[in-house]
Amino acid sequence: MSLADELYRETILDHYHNPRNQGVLEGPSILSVEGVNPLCGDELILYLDVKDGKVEGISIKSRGCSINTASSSMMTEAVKGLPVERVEELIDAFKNMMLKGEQTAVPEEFEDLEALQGVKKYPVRIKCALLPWNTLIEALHSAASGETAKAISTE
Amino acid sequence: MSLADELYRETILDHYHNPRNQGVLEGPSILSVEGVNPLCGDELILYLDVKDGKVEGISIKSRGCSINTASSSMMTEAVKGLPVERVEELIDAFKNMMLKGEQTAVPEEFEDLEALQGVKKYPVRIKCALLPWNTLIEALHSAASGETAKAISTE
Amino acid sequence: MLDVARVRKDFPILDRIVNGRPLVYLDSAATSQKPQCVIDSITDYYSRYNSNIHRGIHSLGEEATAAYEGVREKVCNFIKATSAREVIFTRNTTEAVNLVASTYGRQHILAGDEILLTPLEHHSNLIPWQTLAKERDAKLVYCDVTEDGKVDVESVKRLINSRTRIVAVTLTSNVLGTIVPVAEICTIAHASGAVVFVDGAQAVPHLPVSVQDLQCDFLAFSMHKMLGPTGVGILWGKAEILEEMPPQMYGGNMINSVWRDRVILNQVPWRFEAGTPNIADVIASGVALDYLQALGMNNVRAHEKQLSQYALAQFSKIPGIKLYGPSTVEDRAGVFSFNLSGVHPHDVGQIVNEEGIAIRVGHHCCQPLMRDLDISGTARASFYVYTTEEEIDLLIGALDKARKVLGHVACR
Amino acid sequence: MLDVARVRKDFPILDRIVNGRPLVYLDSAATSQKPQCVIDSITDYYSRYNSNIHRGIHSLGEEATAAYEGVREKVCNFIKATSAREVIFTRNTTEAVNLVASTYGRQHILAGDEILLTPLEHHSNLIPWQTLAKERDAKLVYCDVTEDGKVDVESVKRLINSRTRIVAVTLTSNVLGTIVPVAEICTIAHASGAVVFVDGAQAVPHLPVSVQDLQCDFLAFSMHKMLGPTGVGILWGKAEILEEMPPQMYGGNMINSVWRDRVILNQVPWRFEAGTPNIADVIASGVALDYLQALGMNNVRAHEKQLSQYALAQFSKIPGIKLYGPSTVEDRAGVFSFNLSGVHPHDVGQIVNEEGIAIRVGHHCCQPLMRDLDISGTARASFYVYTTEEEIDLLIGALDKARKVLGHVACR
Ligand SMILES: Cc1ncc(COP(=O)(O)O)c(C=O)c1O
Ligand SMILES: Cc1ncc(COP(=O)(O)O)c(C=O)c1O
Repeated sequence: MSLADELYRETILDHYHNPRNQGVLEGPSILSVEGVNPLCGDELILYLDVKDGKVEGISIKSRGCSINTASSSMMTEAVKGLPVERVEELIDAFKNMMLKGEQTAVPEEFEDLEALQGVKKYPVRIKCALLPWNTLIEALHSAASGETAKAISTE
Repeated sequence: MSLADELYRETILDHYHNPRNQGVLEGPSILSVEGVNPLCGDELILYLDVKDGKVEGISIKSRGCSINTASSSMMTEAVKGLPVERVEELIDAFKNMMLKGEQTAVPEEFEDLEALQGVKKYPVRIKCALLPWNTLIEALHSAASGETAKAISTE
Repeated sequence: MLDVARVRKDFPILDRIVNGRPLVYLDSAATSQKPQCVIDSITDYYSRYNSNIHRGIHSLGEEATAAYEGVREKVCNFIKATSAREVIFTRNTTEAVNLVASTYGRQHILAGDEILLTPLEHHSNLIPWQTLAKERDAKLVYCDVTEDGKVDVESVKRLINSRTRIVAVTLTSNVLGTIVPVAEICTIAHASGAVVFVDGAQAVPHLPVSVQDLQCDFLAFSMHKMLGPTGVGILWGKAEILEEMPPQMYGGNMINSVWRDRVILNQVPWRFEAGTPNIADVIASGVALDYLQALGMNNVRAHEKQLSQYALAQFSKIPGIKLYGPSTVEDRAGVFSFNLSGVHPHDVGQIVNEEGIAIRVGHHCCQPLMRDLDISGTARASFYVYTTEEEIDLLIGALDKARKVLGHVACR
Repeated sequence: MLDVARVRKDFPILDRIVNGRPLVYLDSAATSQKPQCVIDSITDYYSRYNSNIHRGIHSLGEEATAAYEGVREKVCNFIKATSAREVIFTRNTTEAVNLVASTYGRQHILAGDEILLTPLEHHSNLIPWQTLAKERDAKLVYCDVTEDGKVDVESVKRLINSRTRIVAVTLTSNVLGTIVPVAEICTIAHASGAVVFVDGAQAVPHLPVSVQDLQCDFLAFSMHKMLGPTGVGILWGKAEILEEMPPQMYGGNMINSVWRDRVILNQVPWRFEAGTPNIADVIASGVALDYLQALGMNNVRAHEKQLSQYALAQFSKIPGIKLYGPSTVEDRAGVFSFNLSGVHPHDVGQIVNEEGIAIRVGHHCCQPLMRDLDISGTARASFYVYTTEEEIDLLIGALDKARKVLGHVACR
């Protein structure tokens, strides 16, 4: 199998070239969290708007690689509008898929995410895919505890 | 050649078992300098009495190895009563003999010192032989500049 | 038990001839010899996958990173720690002590505080604390040792108090061979709120050591003393303590984000590993750990106990010998310091070297202990997995020669 | 000139197959590959004369000590220093910087003082100074760089003043390849009474470097970047400065005498080398120096200049490439950072790795420079004595593929 078949699948390239939910969200209830991959220097800022236990708004500002950008884009699409509990389940499912090598059944409506399965064969890139998700975990914690901006790393 | 022929010559063993000028010198004009070989921990204290440009008295207190003790003993015998200038020449001659591998002509009256030539073949022991001499250099400096006790190392 | 003949075949240096005789290496406490597999792993690394780590996306970088980080897991298992993130690679034990003294120490030691040491400490587990105490106007306190070189635990109980912040203690003395009851000391220290830093340089290579059993807060040791290469030390620390410690050095690899005027640091343990580490030797250290684990640390200990029993019996037959340290093998490791009456240790070392026997002489970086014992130094024979009773016999024979060449017997 | 084909035969890793293709190693700025003679010297050391040093009276100890100390002489000759006592062995460049910042730095930097850096500095020659400046309430000042990545010497002249105590400057940028006019900067700095710390990590391996010509006060570099093993760095400093510096670490080997409550330190350079050093790798470093000296550093430089000329020409043909750093080979080393429009460096690295080509991607431990350039990172290809023009061609071909897989060309 070639790299293009395994890693750079069409779905990924689509999200890379046309990332969804990019940019800055502004507003009084919006929380921003910085995510950093210290090894390659990839940085992103995640903007999150949680209202009544639901992800009302989410966006990401970054200059990441294809995997990072695609993962960010897919993630924001997947979690927007979901109750926080469902988001947490999805995060768990995604991290299991990436880290445990399990062929976890991703809920049908998020099938785009399955395209990231190929990343598992490239261990150094797993961090690229996880960065937005780890940043989201941090953002949800902050939202729950009423904190403000924060920087985290995925190491 | 055996170790006993090269290193542990009779003259050396004689000075080792019956070291000359051992112990503490006391008095108002007496200067003491500590010498240390940091690698093996050998320490000695040299007592020096310089009057009118002459080594009036000298003694060494130590618990050194055979080479160190013999070298100390021979040195004190050799320099006692000599004018400082002659002592300095002798120190140079001795250090040249030990470090340069030169078969320096040691003045006849100090022929005991020649027994230490064998040490040259055992580089780690050269420091043992030099410790009293380096300490004496330091002591002469101190005497010249009117300083008091000091610790030096031969490294 | 160890099959020593087989073990010896793994150590190429044991074929070495010194002064016309086969090498008898009795200086393992200074540094151990290395089995072929450890040497080979260095060759293999440089010949197949040498690369800088962490920052690489290419295959060599990935392989090197995985191998390097894998050794953290091996260390973790070897000392029964709970997480590989508690394992920091240093250059040696000395750097590990300095790291803790200059970070945790500076954070916690204030004027009037106390640091408790044993009189057995190696300079490396003494001067950093002494320097810290001076800097902070704190007090160094030494517990007592008994006549036969054991740590007097009663004195530890008596001396530890609410001002004691750190107890720095060796698990095995590199001079006397004493095995110190560190688990007991940890209990006493923790009851007073002090943390315990354990110098495991002479213990981890020779005994099964579990940080869970000891309940210590820090453990340091050197891979070069346990079949590994020079240039690698281990600092293990409890995660919750490491998390709060600032780094001792700054540079590449230990940061998250850097600006011209500020920095966000990386997580533990990487925060403490600035710059390109000693990659090849860390990987080779993993091979050394595997080798020891395959031998079984219980077997290593049993072998050295048996050698010690033999050595105690043989040494005691030498006229005029003064042997230091405990006289029961349960309380001691295979490190034997001694003096021959009328023969300076230097001369002992030189004369036995003439027979191809390598022992160490001097103060063994324990000058305060030498001063306590009122001696300038000792001769020291130390054993490891490849040491045999025959080698002890050869030493005994050579000591006899030393006495004849230099001792009072030969004195006219 | 170098006979590169012959040189390549000395490097066993160049036979490596990566992803089905022969390895093309273009990551020498991260760490260099090692010739067989360096690898062999490690094997030889562990198989023949492994021993702890300085303290031994036995033959192995004597041989190991002589070999270890002999490398100081070799370093001294290599950088045209006047005395081997000015050579200190560290783990890497990073440790060398930290050593000076935490000793000399703490001695001399007071509130309001200034430390001058270039914006090109590697984190290792930046964060230690940043941390020192914070600790002391001193000021970090950055000089300017020109559009093509050269240090603006006029800005150095303007910025250095009587409060400037230390100028920390790289001799070659690991990102832009820029060769910095350090001799000129030293003259300016010394006229104001500042000392100059030179990060030679990317320079000493690639150019003839003479501390006498530079007239700098400190020079640091890493042996792993110049054919030597991992785990050895060099700090050179002027004797009269080193003499006045306190040690950064305490322990075995760096003392003269120790009591329970005080210590008398050893002389320079041993005062700065606490504990058992990385003996095997220091000795192997000497072999690496011999190898480079046999090639001739002038030839090494000429070879890399020629490669750089070729690379500049080839790179410029790639559509959508942005190449960083000076465009004249006289002003630059064989380190090429670039970006392809629409392709993130990570993806570039991954795709060329598929062809067996190892390049580095990311911020290269120069995040402030990345921020200045307003990019998240670059892809970087770096050359050394074994690099050929054919390898550059292979990279160019692979970059074309990267553009096709990911670039805007392929964008639907
Ligand atoms: C310019 C420069 N300085 C310092 C360093 C740090 O070197 P090391 O990681 O060997 O300490 C490097 C290499 O990464 C470098 O390129
Ligand atoms: C008990 C003890 N602690 C510390 C050390 C220092 O170890 P290293 O020189 O590897 O730092 C040694 C070994 O010399 C030792 O025996």
